[in-house]
Amino acid sequence: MRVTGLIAAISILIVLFALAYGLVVLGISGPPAPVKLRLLGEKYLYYMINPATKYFTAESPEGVSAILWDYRGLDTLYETMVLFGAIIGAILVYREYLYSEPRKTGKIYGLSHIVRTVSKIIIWLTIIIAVAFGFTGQITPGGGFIGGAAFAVAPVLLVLVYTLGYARRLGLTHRRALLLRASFLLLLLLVIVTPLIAGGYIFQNQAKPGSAFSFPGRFIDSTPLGGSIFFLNLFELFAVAGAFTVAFILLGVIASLKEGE
Amino acid sequence: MMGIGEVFWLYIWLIIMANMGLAIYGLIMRPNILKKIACLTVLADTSFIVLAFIGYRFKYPVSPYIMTNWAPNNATITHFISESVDPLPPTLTITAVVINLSITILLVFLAIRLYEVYGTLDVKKIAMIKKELRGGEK
Amino acid sequence: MMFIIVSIPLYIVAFILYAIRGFRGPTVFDSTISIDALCYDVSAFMVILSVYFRSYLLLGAGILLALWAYILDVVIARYYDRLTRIGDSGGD
Amino acid sequence: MIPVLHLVMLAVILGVSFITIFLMVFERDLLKMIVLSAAQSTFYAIVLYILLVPDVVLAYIAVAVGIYTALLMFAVKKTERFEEA
Repeated sequence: MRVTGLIAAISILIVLFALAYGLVVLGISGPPAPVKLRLLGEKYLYYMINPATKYFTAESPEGVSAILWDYRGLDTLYETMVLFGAIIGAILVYREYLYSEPRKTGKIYGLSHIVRTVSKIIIWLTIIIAVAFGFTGQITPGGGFIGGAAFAVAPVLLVLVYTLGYARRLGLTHRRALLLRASFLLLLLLVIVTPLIAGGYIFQNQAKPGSAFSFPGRFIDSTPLGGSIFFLNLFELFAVAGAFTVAFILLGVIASLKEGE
Repeated sequence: MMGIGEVFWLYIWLIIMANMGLAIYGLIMRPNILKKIACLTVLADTSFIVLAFIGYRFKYPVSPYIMTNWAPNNATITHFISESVDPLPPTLTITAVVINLSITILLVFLAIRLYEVYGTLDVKKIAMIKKELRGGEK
Repeated sequence: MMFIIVSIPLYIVAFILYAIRGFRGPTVFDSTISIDALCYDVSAFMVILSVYFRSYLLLGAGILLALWAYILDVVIARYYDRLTRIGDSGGD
Repeated sequence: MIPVLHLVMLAVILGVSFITIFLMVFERDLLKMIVLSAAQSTFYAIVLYILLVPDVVLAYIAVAVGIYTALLMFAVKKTERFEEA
């Protein structure tokens, strides 16, 4: 057994040092300590909010949102599908507990009073910050995926500090979270399909040659809105938040199985 | 002849590859499944660092890829490109972070289910129990 | 600018000291408290680095780390602590 | 001009993160492994911050510091705490 571990360690070391040597000395990923930008990144940065190039602009000052939802939108759509597939798989493992009738007990347990009071503030702050990420994803760092990941901290804290019985009393059930996820996913698909109905291309944001349809690029006071990027960020936020809320409600169910709740 | 920048660059890449190697070692050799899941998250995080390194530029007046001027002309765009880092690697990383989270949730649920079935999370003990079960049937 | 360049090595030395206590801590609680303090120190360091990089867009990460750094403490407390009953007419 | 300060910061913090991962892989107490994993994600958050990818830092802090620790703690509480051998 010890010989096997030694062989494994040595072979991993050889592969990784070869990878480092190729990356740095042979320069596979570009010159060491690069100062110049790659051509592809330069083009993305040049076109993302350029009024001079009307057919290529995305009207979004943030590079990541522009690439994520405009230039490489279909990639992101398929990655979203992977995410929801994984969450559905996690639900399927424990489906019988999730759909079993919850025991109706009058007593609800949680951590001590100090922790509950602090967590109440933090949960609301987390939700507000997550929604703010979704709304301002096109001008500051943030966006749909980041807002969803930040939103997922709120149900984690709810399950950790107040247990699941309190969440059920608040009206937070897995059916409502699933409804939130499914409805916002449908809205996301609607935003994607809308240019196709209006006679343009699928996943179209601003006007392209051959189709004059374009989402609103600017807000009233000329704040950049990013066209469809704003709507896609917002709907993605609530869809991801609903998916993770289902997962952590399920985690609370599992945690309360033998804890004497 | 390597300058000081290249020496530091080589050292940083070696450390990153050593982190990846440790994560792969834990993923293969440690018996507990929760330890394997934690090592998998470390491996994914190290790959995010690699992607961020590929997009970085080693110069001092360097800025993130977000334009603060909302009505740009050609000169401001050129100035912005001269300072900004590459926006493509973080784009590929963003979705990877969230998808990695969902896959970790799936793996943790499967691990808890495995404990309910076998009563242990040690893969060697699980293999022994499976061998005994198969021997008992025959 | 001079102040920032001088203060960055001090912060890094502080990180290493916190990390040593986190690695050596005889019990889990020592490690937890030192890593929690490390998180708050890192959030202050991120604000200083955003001044060094001259970009206000980077500030959000420090604020968020300060917001969520206490989750590790809550996690460890939940592992060890016994649950208490939430009163129906209490402060909640 | 290559900024040596960035490189020194990255080198030191990545070195500390290497030690953290080493101790984490060979730790037998899984609860202590969770604490070390939180420390490792904090160091990685600094590295990503110096590399100027604010989106990734925001997502990574929420996921790694906030959620992974709670998820692994629930798993440890439902299963066994110490790793054999």
